[in-house]
Amino acid sequence: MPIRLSIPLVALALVLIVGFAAGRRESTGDPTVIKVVSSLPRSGSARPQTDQIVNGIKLAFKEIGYRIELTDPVTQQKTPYRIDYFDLDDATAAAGQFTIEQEIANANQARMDPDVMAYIGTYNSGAAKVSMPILNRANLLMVSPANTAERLTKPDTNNRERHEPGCYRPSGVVNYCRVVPTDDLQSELSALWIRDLGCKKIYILDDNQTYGQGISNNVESFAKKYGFEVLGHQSIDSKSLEFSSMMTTIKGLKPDLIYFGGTTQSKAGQLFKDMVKVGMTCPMMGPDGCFEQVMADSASPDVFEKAKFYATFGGLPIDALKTLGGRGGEFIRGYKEEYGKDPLEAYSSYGYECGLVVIEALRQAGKKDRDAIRVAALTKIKNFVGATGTWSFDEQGDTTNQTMSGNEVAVTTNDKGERTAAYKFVKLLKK
Amino acid sequence: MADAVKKPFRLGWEPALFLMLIAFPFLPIFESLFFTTTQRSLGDQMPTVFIFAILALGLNVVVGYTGILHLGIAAFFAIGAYTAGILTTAAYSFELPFYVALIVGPILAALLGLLLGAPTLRLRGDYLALVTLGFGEVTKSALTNLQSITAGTQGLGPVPPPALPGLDLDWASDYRPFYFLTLGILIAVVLLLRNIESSRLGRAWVALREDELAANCMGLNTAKLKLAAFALGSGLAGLAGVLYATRLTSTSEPNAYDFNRSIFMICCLILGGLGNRLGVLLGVFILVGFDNILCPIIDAQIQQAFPASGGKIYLQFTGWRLFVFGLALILMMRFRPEGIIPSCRMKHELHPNELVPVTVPGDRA
Amino acid sequence: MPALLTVDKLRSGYGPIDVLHDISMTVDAGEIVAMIGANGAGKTTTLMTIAGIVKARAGTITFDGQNLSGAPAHKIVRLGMGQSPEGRKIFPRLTVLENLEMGAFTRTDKPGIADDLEKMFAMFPILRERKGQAGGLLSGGQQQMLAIARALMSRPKLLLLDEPSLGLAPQIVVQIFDVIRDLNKSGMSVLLVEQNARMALRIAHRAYVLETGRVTFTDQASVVLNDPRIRAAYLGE
Amino acid sequence: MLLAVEPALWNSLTQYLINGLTFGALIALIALGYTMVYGIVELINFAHGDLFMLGSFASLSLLALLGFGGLGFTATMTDASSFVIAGVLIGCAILSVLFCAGLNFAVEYTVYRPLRNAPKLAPLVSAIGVSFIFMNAGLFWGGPQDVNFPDLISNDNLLGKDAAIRITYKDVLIIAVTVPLMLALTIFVKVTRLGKAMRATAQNPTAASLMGIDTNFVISATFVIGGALAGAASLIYAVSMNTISYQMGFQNGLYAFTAAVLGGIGRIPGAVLGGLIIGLVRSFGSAFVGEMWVNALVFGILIIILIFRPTGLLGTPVREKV
Repeated sequence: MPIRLSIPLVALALVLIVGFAAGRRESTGDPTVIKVVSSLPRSGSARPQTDQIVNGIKLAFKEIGYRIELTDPVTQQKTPYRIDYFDLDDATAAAGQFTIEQEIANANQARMDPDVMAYIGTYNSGAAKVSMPILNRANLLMVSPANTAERLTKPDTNNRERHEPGCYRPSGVVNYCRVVPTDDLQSELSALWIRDLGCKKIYILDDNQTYGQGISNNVESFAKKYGFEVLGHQSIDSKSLEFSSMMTTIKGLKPDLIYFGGTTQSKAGQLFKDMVKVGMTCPMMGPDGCFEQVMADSASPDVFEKAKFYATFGGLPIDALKTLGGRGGEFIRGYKEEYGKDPLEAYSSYGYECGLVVIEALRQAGKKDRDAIRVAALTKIKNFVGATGTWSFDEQGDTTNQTMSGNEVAVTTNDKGERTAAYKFVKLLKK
Repeated sequence: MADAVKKPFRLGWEPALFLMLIAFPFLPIFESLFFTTTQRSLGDQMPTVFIFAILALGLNVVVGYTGILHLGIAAFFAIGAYTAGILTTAAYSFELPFYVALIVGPILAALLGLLLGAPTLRLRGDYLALVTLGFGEVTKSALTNLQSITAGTQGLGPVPPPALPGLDLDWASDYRPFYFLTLGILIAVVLLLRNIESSRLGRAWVALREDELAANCMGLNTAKLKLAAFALGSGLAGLAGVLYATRLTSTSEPNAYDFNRSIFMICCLILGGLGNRLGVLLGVFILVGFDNILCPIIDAQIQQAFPASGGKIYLQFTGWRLFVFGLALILMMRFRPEGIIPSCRMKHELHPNELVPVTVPGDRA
Repeated sequence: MPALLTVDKLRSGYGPIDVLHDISMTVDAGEIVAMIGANGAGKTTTLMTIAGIVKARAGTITFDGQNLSGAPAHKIVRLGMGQSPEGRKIFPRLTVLENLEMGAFTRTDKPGIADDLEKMFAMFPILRERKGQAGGLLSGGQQQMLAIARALMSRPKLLLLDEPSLGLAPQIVVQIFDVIRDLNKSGMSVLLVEQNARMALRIAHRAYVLETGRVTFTDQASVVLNDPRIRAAYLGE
Repeated sequence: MLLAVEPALWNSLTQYLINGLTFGALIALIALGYTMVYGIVELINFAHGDLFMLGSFASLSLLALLGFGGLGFTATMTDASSFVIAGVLIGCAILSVLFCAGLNFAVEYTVYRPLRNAPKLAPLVSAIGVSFIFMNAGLFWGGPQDVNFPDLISNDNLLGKDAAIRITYKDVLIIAVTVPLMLALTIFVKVTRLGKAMRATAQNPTAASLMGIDTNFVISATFVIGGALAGAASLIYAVSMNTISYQMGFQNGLYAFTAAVLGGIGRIPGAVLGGLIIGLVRSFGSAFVGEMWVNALVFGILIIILIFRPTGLLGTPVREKV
């Protein structure tokens, strides 16, 4: 009888033989390429904003032709590199927004690829919390165009999560910086604006998420400081379909303004519509997460005529950028040339700014070395002339830029009688 | 089968697969080949596969062994993850080692399974499916809203890596410690299930699956049997949860434990082969691979080939994910409902044309 | 004159297994034909295949001059074949009246239906008493009557009856067989499947004996009734 | 005793009731599709909610075509007369009803029919697959974010501008469409020939075909009617809520499915009752427990009700198939 070997046994033997025969091979990377990755929610509802960010990043690299020559500060040796930019997605279509799992996968991918020298991201502060420690251990520079949660860089003295922000920096060094101002500034300026609008009683809602909750808690505490009353504060379920009963309750309290700490993705539009639907005419205010065209598109123009929607934004909108000096005007011209239209979302300037920061850090470091680049970004970017003005990174990686704008959704009628809603710059917010 | 006597040189697929998996980290050629072609680390993905395999095996105990359609397995997965979060993170004063969570997590999840199962397992199939679905939603809601306990959508973190006395392993950047930890636990789970399957309890489950009434008449306590399966499945899901949170170094957010996760796991079972351990592993490998490896690779390729394609969701491969999943499910059900690697039993059940049916088709008296 | 129903070399079954092997039989107009056999001999399968519920694998079925091969069940009913199936299969949540109306589903002549309803109530007075009740709440005997009445509502040329006496009290069985005989006298052909061979053979004209999916014996009912082998095997003597 | 409640609270309670009933009526309309299909083929049609979602996108696309804003358009006509709007609404209704009915028929024909005699798990899993495909189609159609549906109907209070209780044309529309539809459906199933054939097929398909009923046709018809109801619901939902998104099918479908089971799946009055209960729980729960707990509340109540009434509120205990 012939011996019949079992297939599994053959498979096992094959795997082992191939494995041992081939021996060990480590991937070392490509010495002529510097890779830059970004990790942003590319599928799901934040897509329009991240498109703008990615366009901004690409524009920054495009301007230098995706090539850079680095001069080693010690040896003065010049090495040309090609810049490869990878646009990673930290969201899944199924979830509709970033998932922690996906963000971790992206961070690990960047960490393990020896050619990756900078990581642009994240969009959501919640995502940054998981990728920061991973990239920190890898000594990889991380530049965020959109994270505003303060705890990523600033300790909270009266919170049980006392390990923040240390837990995001397990190796002890700072590798994370961001080009947007943090929520504490934004919420204080929001509170000031609310006071200036003459509102005595406000109602606060939040979307039950890291960013929204943080900022609305801050607004609540600043409310006391600036002497107006908070009638109530509750969280919503951002997957909910309608809020008319909740708005009926709030209507009964007769607030002068409703503050919503959240984003367009966490139902700012629906809340505003339901507010008007139950017959309220008081204004609503939201943070920069609501400052996007999608918000103005989320309701019919009539709704914005019945009540006002305000949004604060860390930095100036596109049309005000030109007035700031810096490279704002240059950026707008370049963007229009490249993409054939004006940058719609203000985030595009932050994307561009991140690209500039990475380029500057590479130049300052002068070599393809993660640690040198990280150090360069955090110590050499001072009085930097960028698209959003002239600013510096402090030692925690926060921008010193403190310009913020107050905006409202305004309805305009064109000559055909069609009405459109869009954000309009109202005033500059300052402490 | 006829040749019941085992020939000494024969090796089953299951041990062969696990031997290959054990050998994998010692043969870096595969890892580096994979990395150079895909920019993704296979070894880094494997612990995820192992963890989901444990979860899928837990779900398989309920769906595959007893025939209850369980649509809320993610809730028990979450219980495990959050138990790990509460017991080990610095946010609480416990700060216990990983191994305590590894024991407490499954026990808590199993208890919760009992708590949910005891009053509801007498419900008819579809109603029971909805109860499990509802429980999943309630759990997710509770995790989101009980912020003082779960930190809401931020999730609890960072979960410290498992510490082994006397061994200083690099859990963060080397995939191998986690690889062996999760693979070891997976093998233990597979051995446990293997033993249970051939035990009295396992045979009773089969009887229950095939015909509840008959099982009842044979003197089997069907309520207790179902409850046991429910508890075991929930416990395994809890075990997977503990590992998941430890692997991610965070409990992740409550949305990671939503209905989609439960359905994803069901898809793994269906694709691989319901009731078959090897099939379940294959199903998990294919779907996790699709999501975590294939989608990003193809997207990167598309992006490089067509830089102008940004903005159009249908030009992204990830945009088609649901479509691919959906089509795969439909085609599987139509042409191979027993899965890629079917268990003999399911094959018989799902191909009624090849076997004598119990009743006339369509009869529902 | 050709037979009303001709079954020729019929093969049928479930899954990989054939239950019927080359069954051939006929039912002439005005005849009661009984089919007897042990449990599992294929009696119900034969009826289900004739009615189109189970697909035939080979052979032909001709009914009233039409070839039924591959025709769906609901079309066969329209040709004039009514069936009171095994286990009665009453619609449990429809009322008795609605059950009967469902029997007349293929018909559109309202006065004729009303007329037939009256006939059914005259034939089974208990059904008139219970006409507003849900079918599922009737007793077994009442359900059997309802099933036969329901099958008759389509005014079939051929009535297929599957185990009309199963599980019923002897008195009711007698009553039901009387009805069958009366129906036949008024011109209806009947194909009767029965465990209670003695009763069936008494009212039938001809009979077929089925064993493991094959017709093993066929003759006039009186001959079958007196055949010693049949008496031994099916009549308990 | 109720009179002792102060008027402001009384007004809010009435308002919650109105909100709850209108939302509940919408859910009930979707739930009818679930319950009819379940009643006849014992299939939980997971794709039903997503069919509803696609229906609303069909309406939106028609509106965009007619220049009423919609996908990619934010401009709205300022002075369309009410006749024009009524015409547009009727056009949308016809389109969405035909679209959903046709789509549901196509899915039944291609996906579920070949699995008619397969074990129950097969069509159920296929339904999940169809749901995924629909969701993906919705994602391509409407994009990932919430989409505004033009405000075609006035939002003014019918009881006067400053009245304490608000009833709008939208609320009236919901009730004016859903209640007659539900009544018509109940009567249809009770009286008509097809309705009776549906009930017979639901109770015993074999017996039904022995009565001369073409069960395949009846099942297709049920899917068509269920789809048409989803189409009607989708337009009314979109017109009154003004927000649609590719994910809304999932959430609404989940509610509707819950409503159907809560009332006793397979029972038309049960679906209506279940829908209203969910609407009211959402409305009062939002006011008295907190908006963020609403989902937990709905499903918590579902579990509790099923523990005490294992076949739903109006479901009759049916013997398990033996």
